[in-house]
Amino acid sequence: MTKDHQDDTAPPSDIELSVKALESLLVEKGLVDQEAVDALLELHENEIGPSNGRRVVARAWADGGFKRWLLDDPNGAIASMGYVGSQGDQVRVLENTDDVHNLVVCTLCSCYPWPLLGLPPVWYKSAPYRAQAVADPRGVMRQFGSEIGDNREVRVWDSTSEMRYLVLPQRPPGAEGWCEEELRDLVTRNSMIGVEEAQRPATTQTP
Amino acid sequence: MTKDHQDDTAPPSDIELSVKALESLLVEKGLVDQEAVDALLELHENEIGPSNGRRVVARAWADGGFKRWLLDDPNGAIASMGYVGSQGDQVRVLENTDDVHNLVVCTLCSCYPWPLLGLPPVWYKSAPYRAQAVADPRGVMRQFGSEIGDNREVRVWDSTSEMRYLVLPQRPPGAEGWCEEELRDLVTRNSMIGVEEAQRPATTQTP
Amino acid sequence: MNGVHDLGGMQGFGPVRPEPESEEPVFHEEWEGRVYAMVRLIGGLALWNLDMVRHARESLPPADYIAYSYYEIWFAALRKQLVESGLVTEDELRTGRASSAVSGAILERVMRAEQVRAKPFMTTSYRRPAPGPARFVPGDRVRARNRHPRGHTREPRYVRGHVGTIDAHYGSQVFPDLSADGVVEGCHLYCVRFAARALWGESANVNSAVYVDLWEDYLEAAP
Amino acid sequence: MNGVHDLGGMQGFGPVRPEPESEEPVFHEEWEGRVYAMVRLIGGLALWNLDMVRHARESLPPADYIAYSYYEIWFAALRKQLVESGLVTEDELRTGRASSAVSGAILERVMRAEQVRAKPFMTTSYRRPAPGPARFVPGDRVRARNRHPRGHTREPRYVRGHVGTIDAHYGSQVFPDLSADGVVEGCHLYCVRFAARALWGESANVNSAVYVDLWEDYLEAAP
Repeated sequence: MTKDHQDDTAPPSDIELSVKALESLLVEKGLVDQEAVDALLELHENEIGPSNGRRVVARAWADGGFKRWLLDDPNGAIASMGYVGSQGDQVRVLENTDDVHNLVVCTLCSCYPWPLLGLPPVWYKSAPYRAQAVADPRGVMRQFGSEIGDNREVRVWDSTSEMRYLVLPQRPPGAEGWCEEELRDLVTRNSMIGVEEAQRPATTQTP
Repeated sequence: MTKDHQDDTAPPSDIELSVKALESLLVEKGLVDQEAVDALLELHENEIGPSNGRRVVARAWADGGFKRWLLDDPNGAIASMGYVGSQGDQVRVLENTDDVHNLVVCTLCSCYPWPLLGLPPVWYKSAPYRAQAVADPRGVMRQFGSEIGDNREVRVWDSTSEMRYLVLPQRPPGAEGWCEEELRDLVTRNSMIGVEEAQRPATTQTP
Repeated sequence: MNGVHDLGGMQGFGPVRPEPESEEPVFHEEWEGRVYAMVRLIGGLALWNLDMVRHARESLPPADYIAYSYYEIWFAALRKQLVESGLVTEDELRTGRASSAVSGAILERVMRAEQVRAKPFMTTSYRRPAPGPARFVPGDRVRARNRHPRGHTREPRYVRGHVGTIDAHYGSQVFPDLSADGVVEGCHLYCVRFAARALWGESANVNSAVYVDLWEDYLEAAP
Repeated sequence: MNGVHDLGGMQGFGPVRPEPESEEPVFHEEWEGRVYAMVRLIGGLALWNLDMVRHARESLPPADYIAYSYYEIWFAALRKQLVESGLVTEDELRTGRASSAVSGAILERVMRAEQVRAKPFMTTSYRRPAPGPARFVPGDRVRARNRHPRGHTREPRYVRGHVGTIDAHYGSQVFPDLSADGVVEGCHLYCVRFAARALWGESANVNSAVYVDLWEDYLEAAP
């Protein structure tokens, strides 16, 4: 599933040929605009991604008022930062605390808050994660190097509807006095899915 | 799954080569006796099969005393005809009546009363049958051309243990006065699994 | 449908294999991006809805669904939907050459680069008027009904028959079971909390819970 | 384990495709017969039991289990068991040439043609002494426990959590969940009748029932 990019000199695979053939056909029939394809891919390569989510989390860490707004009215708070759209029109933010850790999965397909996090990683869409996350979340997190003690409740959120879930990780210790922009670097995509905690300052570049 | 026999001139498939290679290896290591392989296959091609089950059913149809014995003490009654062995050491016979129709499946693998019916047919071991039989037995039977009215209870027996199930189909009308040997021709393997009723005299060769 | 896509609680698929987050590309192969873009742009024609797309994917042959990578599933379902909707003929798929015309009404909806740039995501809302008052309020005990519909459903097998507690009422959303057949109706949507032990038995961690979004038609009051 | 082998109630696998009974050969390909014979003869060495064989098959990679034909599953599991038991090395499998010796104790048990002809089936009995008195009698209402063991089990997913009635007590048989790990112990075995509607909900035919053989450890008393 996660093969490396092919050597440029290697012959194209069957699926590559089939995909190219279908794209040509759809363009020829006028159903797909080649420029729109390129524009969409360009957006995903360069602009869309977890950075929107990172900004939301960092602001909540930095600003207690925004955090309360985000938890009480996530759609309003997120829209105030300019992020809306596909499958993100209804978002619920799940706050990690000393007592509760949250983890998001979509057992039936791959639902995910695209406007905030971009496209989901391969492992999130894979059978092993979808199968195990609801039955053994602590076991799944161990595969990411995360250990959640038995005294902390683990809540798994199965995205079966058009509601989209974003985990608000705990602000790590050691970043006291950091500003919002600095805090963003501690917010990993994985911590907003819930398979990891946010990074600690020691493990990232000093801002 | 049910490919035709390969053309004798066609090159062997990968699986054919792999199987041949393993057989040679096991013979070379002394773990498998080539003559024992041939003997076992010869038995299956020529001697083992549903004829034992047919004889048991036909005798039950012809002889009310044997039928009662078969239902009350199936292992004793069947052993009296000389059939015992693998996965057949505990057999339960399920009598079809005007009120009850029985159907056998193994949802988890392919358990089947080998000594009475031989090896199971491909469809019995296939995912579609294993998936549907317990949830929609009437729908499964329709795929065999059998229609069971809603006023008749359908009992599905899932062979999850080493107990083995044999359906005793109803003796069809139109065979009054037939002797045991003649009756055997009306007993199909499928009727002893329960996906069909026994044949009616009109649809088989007149004995 | 009780399909192989309904993976919650399944075992034997091996470990999760995360790539380091910093090294993961948006698409691992160029063709994956092209498939993604085609699915998004053809989806923008609004000839089918999201539940129809999901059902097209989950009703691929089970051996294909399990063996295919993620975008292979998307690609196979797209081809199926293109043919079933009549947008593309089997013959065109085989030859790769267009031999039938598309209606002007559809061509008018084809998405252009500037539209994509302005709105990179669809902004479809799934809220719909409720058919009546909500039956449940947060705190109510409910049982996920033991249903086994042949068509599309968003009630995973692992919750069926089990008792949980209403955590939240999300208002009324499109009911997916009907939506996949083209009937778009609202139904009350709840988030239901299940204790892990209610779902998985005594061996589950006592301090875990699973929250699942379930429509009112999936639920019944529990004592 | 909750594996793809646990097929009861699954949907999307398409219709049953029966061959006419009179036309069906014992084996459709010669290699299928050879696989069958190897599995039977190697099985006769008694290095593993039936539950171990079943578990070896059901724990194949799910994509393989679903894509493989029946005897391909047998073949893949046999190769796995030969290597895991040490009877054959990975190297021998790859080269096809023997490079390690088999112990005399095992070679003494190799099945010969005359033994096969005399006893074409294994006559292993699965009865074992009961660990105690039976908890249930015919007519008792029981619930199939909601268990999700990672290892081998013969309690299909579709009965878990549901209430049925004891139809028969079959005595004490080898308990498969332990047997697959090599621990052979007896456990009371019952045949339990479930109304189709208890298992499949309101849409099931009211005049159908499913009988499942369940060990006492799979059951709890139901009110």
